Amino acid sequence: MVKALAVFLPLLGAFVNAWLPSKSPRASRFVSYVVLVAGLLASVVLSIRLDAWDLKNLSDSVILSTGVGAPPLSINLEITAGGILAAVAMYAATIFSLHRFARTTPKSQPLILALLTASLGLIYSTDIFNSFVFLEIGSISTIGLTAACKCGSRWEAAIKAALVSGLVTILYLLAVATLYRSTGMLTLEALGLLSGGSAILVSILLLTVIVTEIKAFPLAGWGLDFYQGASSVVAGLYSATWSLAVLLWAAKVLPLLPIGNPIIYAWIGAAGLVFSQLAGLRASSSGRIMGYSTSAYASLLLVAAGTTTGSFYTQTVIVLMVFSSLAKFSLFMLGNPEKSDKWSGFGTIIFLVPVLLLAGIPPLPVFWAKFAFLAHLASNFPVIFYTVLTGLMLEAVYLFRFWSQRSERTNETNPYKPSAVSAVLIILLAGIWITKLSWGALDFSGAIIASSALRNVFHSLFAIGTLLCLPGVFKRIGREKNYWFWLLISGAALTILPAAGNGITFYLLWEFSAFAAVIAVSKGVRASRGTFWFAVFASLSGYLLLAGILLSGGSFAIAGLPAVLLTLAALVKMGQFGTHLWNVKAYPAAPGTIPAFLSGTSSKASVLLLVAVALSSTGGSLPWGRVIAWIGALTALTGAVLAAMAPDYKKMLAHASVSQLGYILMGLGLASILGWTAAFYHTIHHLIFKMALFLGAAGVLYRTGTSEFNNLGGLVKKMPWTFAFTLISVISFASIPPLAGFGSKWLLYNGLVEQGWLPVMIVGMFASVVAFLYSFRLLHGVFLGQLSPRNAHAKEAPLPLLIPQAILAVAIMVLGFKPTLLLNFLVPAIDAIPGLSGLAPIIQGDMVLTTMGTWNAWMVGLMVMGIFGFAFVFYWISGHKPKYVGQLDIGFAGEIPPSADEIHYSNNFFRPYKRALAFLPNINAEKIFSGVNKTFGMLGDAVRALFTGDGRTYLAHSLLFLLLLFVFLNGGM
Amino acid sequence: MNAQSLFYWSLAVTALGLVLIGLWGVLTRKNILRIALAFTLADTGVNLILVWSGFLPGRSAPIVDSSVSSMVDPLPQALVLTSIVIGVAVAALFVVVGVLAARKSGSADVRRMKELKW
Amino acid sequence: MSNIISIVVTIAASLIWGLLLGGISRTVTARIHGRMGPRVTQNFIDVWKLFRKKTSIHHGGMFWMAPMFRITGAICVLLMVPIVIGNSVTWNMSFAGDVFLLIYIMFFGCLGMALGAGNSGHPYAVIAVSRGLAQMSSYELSFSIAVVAIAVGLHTFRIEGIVAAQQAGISSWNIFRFPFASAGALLAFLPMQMAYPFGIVLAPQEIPIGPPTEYSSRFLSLMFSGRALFGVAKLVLFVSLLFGGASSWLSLFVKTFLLYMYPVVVSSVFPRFRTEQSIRFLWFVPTTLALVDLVRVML
Amino acid sequence: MYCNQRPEKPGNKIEVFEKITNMARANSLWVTAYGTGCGAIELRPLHTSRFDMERFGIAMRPTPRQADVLIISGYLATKTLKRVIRVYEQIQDPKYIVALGSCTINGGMYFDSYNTLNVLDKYLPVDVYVMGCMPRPEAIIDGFSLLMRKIKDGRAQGWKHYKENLDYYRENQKKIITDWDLPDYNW
Amino acid sequence: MIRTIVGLIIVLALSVVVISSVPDYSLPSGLQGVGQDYTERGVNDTGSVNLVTAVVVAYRGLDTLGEVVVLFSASTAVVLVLTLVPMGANPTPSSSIVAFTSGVLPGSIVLFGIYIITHGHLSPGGGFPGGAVVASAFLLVMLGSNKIPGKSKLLASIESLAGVTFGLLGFWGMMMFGQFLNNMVLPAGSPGKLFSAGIIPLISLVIGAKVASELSGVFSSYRKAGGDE
Repeated sequence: MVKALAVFLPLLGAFVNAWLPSKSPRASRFVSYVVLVAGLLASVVLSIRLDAWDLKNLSDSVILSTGVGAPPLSINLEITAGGILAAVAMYAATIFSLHRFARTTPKSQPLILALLTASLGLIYSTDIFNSFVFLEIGSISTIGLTAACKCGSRWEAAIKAALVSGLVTILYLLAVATLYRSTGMLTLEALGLLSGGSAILVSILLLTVIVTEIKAFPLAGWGLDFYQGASSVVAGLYSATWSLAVLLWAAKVLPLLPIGNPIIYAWIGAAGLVFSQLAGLRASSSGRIMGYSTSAYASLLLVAAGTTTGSFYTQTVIVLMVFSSLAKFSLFMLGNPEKSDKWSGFGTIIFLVPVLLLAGIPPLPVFWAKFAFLAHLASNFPVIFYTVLTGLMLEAVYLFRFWSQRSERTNETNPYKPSAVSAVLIILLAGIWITKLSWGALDFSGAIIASSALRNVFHSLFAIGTLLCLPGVFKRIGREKNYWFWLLISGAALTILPAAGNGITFYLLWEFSAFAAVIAVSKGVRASRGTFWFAVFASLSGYLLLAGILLSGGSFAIAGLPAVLLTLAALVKMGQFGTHLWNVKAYPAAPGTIPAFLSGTSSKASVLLLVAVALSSTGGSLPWGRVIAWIGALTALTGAVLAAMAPDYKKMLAHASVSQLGYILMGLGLASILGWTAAFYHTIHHLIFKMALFLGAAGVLYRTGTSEFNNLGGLVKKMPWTFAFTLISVISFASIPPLAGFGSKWLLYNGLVEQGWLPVMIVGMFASVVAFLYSFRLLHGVFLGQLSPRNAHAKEAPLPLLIPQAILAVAIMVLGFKPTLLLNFLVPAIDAIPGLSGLAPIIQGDMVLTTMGTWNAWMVGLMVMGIFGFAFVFYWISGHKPKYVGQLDIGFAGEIPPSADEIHYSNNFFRPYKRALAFLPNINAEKIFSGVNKTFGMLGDAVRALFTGDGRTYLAHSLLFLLLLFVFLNGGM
Repeated sequence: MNAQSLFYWSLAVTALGLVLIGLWGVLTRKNILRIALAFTLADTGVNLILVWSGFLPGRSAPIVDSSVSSMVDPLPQALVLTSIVIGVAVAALFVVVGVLAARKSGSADVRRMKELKW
Repeated sequence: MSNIISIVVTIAASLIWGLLLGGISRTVTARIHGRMGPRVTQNFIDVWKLFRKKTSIHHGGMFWMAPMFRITGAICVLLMVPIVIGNSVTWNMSFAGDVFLLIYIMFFGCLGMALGAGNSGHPYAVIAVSRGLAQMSSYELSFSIAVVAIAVGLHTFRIEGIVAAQQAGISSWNIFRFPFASAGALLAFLPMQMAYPFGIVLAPQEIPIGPPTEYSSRFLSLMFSGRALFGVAKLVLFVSLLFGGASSWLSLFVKTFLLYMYPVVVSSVFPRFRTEQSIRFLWFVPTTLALVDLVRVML
Repeated sequence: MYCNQRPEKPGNKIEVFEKITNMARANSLWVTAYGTGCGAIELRPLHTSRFDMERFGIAMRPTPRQADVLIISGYLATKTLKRVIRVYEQIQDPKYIVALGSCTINGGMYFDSYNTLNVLDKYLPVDVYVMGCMPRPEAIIDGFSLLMRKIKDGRAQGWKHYKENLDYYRENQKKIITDWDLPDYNW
Repeated sequence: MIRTIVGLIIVLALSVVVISSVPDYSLPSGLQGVGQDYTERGVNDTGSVNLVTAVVVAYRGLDTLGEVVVLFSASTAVVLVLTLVPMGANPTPSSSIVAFTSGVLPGSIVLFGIYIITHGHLSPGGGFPGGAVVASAFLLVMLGSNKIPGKSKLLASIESLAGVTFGLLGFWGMMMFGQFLNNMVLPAGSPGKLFSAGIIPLISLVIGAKVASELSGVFSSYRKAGGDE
């Protein structure tokens, strides 16, 4: 009885509703709610009875038999565990969308309920003609709803859906007739009895119908137009019910088609995925983007049908399709393509969850399915794996662009949309639930970095880095939103990261941290472009990481392709050589202390990854260490030059950060003990000084509201402490001896010379000299020179920002004067790694010795401080006291300077340098990436030229697809 | 191939011909109402094929009053019954939507319903 | 204790020698111009006068500290180089570091100076710093390549080691063993001494005297001393690196004097490069020269 | 923006090394390179090998901050006075003014001009006047040697006088400069 | 022109596809698969003499329910869409012949329709044809009348009631036999009698009512919308 209730209650509701609306829309809505809630309850009861919620045996089913007798005479509905999960989602989505329909088209209730009935029937149906009936109910309800809900292009959307539905009817009925005439049965199993010509005919007919209905690539045109044209509420309901049902039905039918080798599905799917996502890059309307995303998932379904079987197939398909549909539902409920809706920060986040889900970011449910699925592909179908991964990456790009463009309208009132919020909550809950189910796959033993000392270094780095960013989180300016939560999440994930014991754990924590950081960045003012670039590159590195992990079977082992992919992932995350674009875009956009976190702490995750790769591939040496060292060196150089030219404080720091990370790469690439010591030393040192610098920048930004050099300057009087800490950091990263930075350079150069990598070293040295240019620019542009009257009100940075800087500055001093404190710990730990070449530095008291050089930081420190102190004290106590004169009181040819702004030299600061560089071709990353973008755009344009917007063309596509299939199958069989 | 067989297969070819003409109309006509007509035509053809799939020359309707062996297959007829009604329903809706879409775009020409593109 | 005395003596002697060299160079330049020129002791007089001026101004803390930075950097470089071979007391602090430390500690003073100039709020000072840093980053390239080539060629980064390797007669001097690297380093020596044609930094005609344009009185005096000390430190360093070091005080004075005259003479006969010309020259000519030896060393 | 302290009155501290220092001062006269009037052209030959003022330790400094001597080279227009005051006050103590030509003494040929100052002493404390219209380089060198003698003897106290009588000088200056927009004190 | 040619090519290719996949051109020897089973067991299982009705209503009752829903959705959609759009208000007055005929004929048409519906399990016919016939009577009335008919409350009630009854009948079978739309909740009776064949007559009636009301609804909506503008 419960079975019947779960399936047919909406139908009864629809009939009852047909009688009610004209009298009282309230009553009809009430009836709908009652019916839907009852149906939902029945479904939940059934799902519990089927034990569906642990996702193990999703093919388990109960039979709801109808009519008289048993199949093939009568029709059975097979309520599978997977189906019932989908049904729960459908019920939920329908319930949540009702109120929006009630507001716009109150009389549409029967159609909604009919659509739900059709969806339920379709996923349960086991009879091929019965499926047809449900297909038709669905099509008609969809067309009706589309035409009835007020929206600009509804007629066109409806007409296209109707055209396709007409063609599908004809093809489907042809298939039914052929099937019946050949086998005398209409159950789905009968498909297996077909043979010869009729098998081919039925297969190509049904396959065409399926590909058309699920909107997979070559036949997706009508779906795109439909999603674009239909009103958002209809499209949302459609994607959560009907579209989902069709997908699941296709998943049921596809393996049964007598088509020989099902790998053809996978090829159609994989190729379609790439092509449609290429076209998707060019989509601008949000509805259309959802259409492309649907197409992507349809293609994924095809791939899954072609490459997997059994319960794994069911599980993959159910999780992928159900949650992507829910995500689309909530996006549609939020993102009305017609009205430019207004969002608050809250809305932005709510909006992000579905996007993340569609992009397959952990721990949202789709991630788990995608991960297992891709792992399967990687080990069995490598070519398809790459194709699919490419497609998914492209999808991520436009999804994030979509999100950033939507969230650009961040402001004002009432983002609260119960339907979407509820769906998002459901997704999140489901994420928690599925994560709990998959918890066993995680491993926190720290196996990927065998050395516990190094692990502890990273643990403490991440923890300390995060903690130091925390005090300042409430010092936000203007319209920056609260980001502390995401900072905390990201930091927590990072802190656990070194403990990851296998690939999936590592990937999970990595993505977790990355996307929590993406959200945090999005809290900034006008952060959308920065966030977009960050998200794109984060997901690029995520996908590379994923590919590497999957190809190496979950570990980080062995050289060759996986290791290269993993290395690339780390390089992208570091922003090395070309990919620095995201650093430069994201840091200036990010609010408050987030840049400090990203640059200081988060970037060390990629160091961790490199270390892990090196340790598990050859016990210490990275694949192509020389190449990596070169990448590091060249990045260090170009980063430094770009930093010197940067017009913005934070942008400069971003370039500088990329440049400094290059040294770590040089050290790691060396694969010698000295190199690794240098790399670790610099990792720690980079964290310290870069955080201090960015926290200082946060303070400056907080007090002045700007980070452009043109508007800054002269702040030393207003913010002496910030200046002092920044000065210490700058001296340190310019590697001027008494402070910490020199140590890393010294170790690195010794290592490089020891291995004979002199050219790398020369480039590195040059980069460190160029670093002076920007280090001075940084201090002068912000703190020295003339104080603009604009910033006359500025005060010392608030304590929450200042105290962490003080701690870091002290750390720099301590590390600078007594580097042996750290080296005594690092050197033995690194010495213990088996695969590293070269000799360890010898530490005698304060003296560090290598084969060629010596360094006694303590003595140098004493000397510098002694002499400086002597000169200082001597000048302080002897002679007359200098008189302080104001900033405009300068020797200006007898004139009075017109204004502070006019005589503050900061624009185009290193012009001579730029002129000297003029002989170089003017290449920059932005141009390259816009070139890439353009190329992809052209490809996308070429692909989407297929979708002419003419309904009949889409029909022709379907028929041509059918013919091609025929040719292919006849040729192939 | 005897006469009965010829009759049997010519029925099929006729039905298929209807379907093909319908499809051709769908692909080539511009007027939305003609497309609707073409669909109806193809639909009719498909229905005929359905009936044909259970048809045996020389047998009677499946109403039990004489011997079992001389009946045609009842199932396709049942299917066709359903299919016809569905066809009617779809056609009814198609025409309504088509007419309204034509009113919206000012012409019944499907080529002008290309607002949704890219 | 002897060490501390040596340090004090070294500083004092270098200061005197540096100022004297400055005076001599002014006289030499004047003679080249056909003038009498000032007294040889003119620089002492100037420094003393400046030190004894009755008032001075400052523009802030960094302005205040810049001359101290400057002189600290100079003295540190000085103390890091062994002065006289065979007399290890005069090696001062050179045990504490190697050529890398030297290369980097040379920036200490420059950065301090640049910051002081920045803090003075004078646009011309900052323009000069911009030019100076741009030029410095260029000559440091060839200089460090040369140093690395020499150090790697001699298998040590320690200055003592480098000096010790040159004790087998004149032919063992690095200027002969590494002629290209030495040429590169000597070309880099010109901009290091701000000699023409690389004198864009202190362009008195367009940007009054460059970075120290706001400095006066005691600060300027300290700065002058710092520059003199730094000059001597660089001379000693170059002598140690290229010219076999100094086996006695006398040979130190002779060698540094001769070396000092080289930029002075070059300077008085050349016009000035524009910044970008100078940068490009330094990038291409001395760097290429130094690279030749580096490649030789690598092979 | 500007210094707003009144200049401290120079105290009567007993200065050690004062005599030696005065010698040094006399032999290291750094001149602000600021030509205020037509006489500036006569300064240029001083650099040349014929006159070579560097042999006296006299050097040109491009910025008043580092200079000791301000040369008022000839007539001083009312407009220029503003700049001259500023340059002078930016020179650090002890500082000296050498005034060239008749114009600075009594106005010379511009005695009745509407825009030339007649008696420079009313506005700035002049240590040495050099006569002539214009004085030749030899005369200027003579003036400088007079100044050097005065300094050696500790008699070149114009800067002290200026500080002690600042109000008097300001009053006179403000009479000429009607649109006084200088900071009152700048050092 | 290109479109025409491409269309032709596609269509011809399609015909080749279909024809080439026919295995042989012989006559089927007899009924196969479920067709045979229906003819053998139909009367026993359902008590309906008309096997088509047996299949439609009993064996594949779910299809029929679905079909009813299709019709229902279509009519709801049409009504909904047409009421949302402002339409012409003046239907052309019908000619006197139509007006006269529409006053005379509907009664007998309805009667005929009801006959077809109620004898669905005995003779050719059933809910769909009968419902359509009844609807044609309404159409005639509508054509004859000059008024614009609203969607009457009666029609809506019939439509809704019939649908609900159909569903409830299904649930009844579910309750009694655990099989949705089971035919045997009512006694099968003796084949050939009017009151036989379980719930088949009842469902036929429901379907007839439903079809008649839905079609009438669609007609009336059309009529409303179809006037001159």
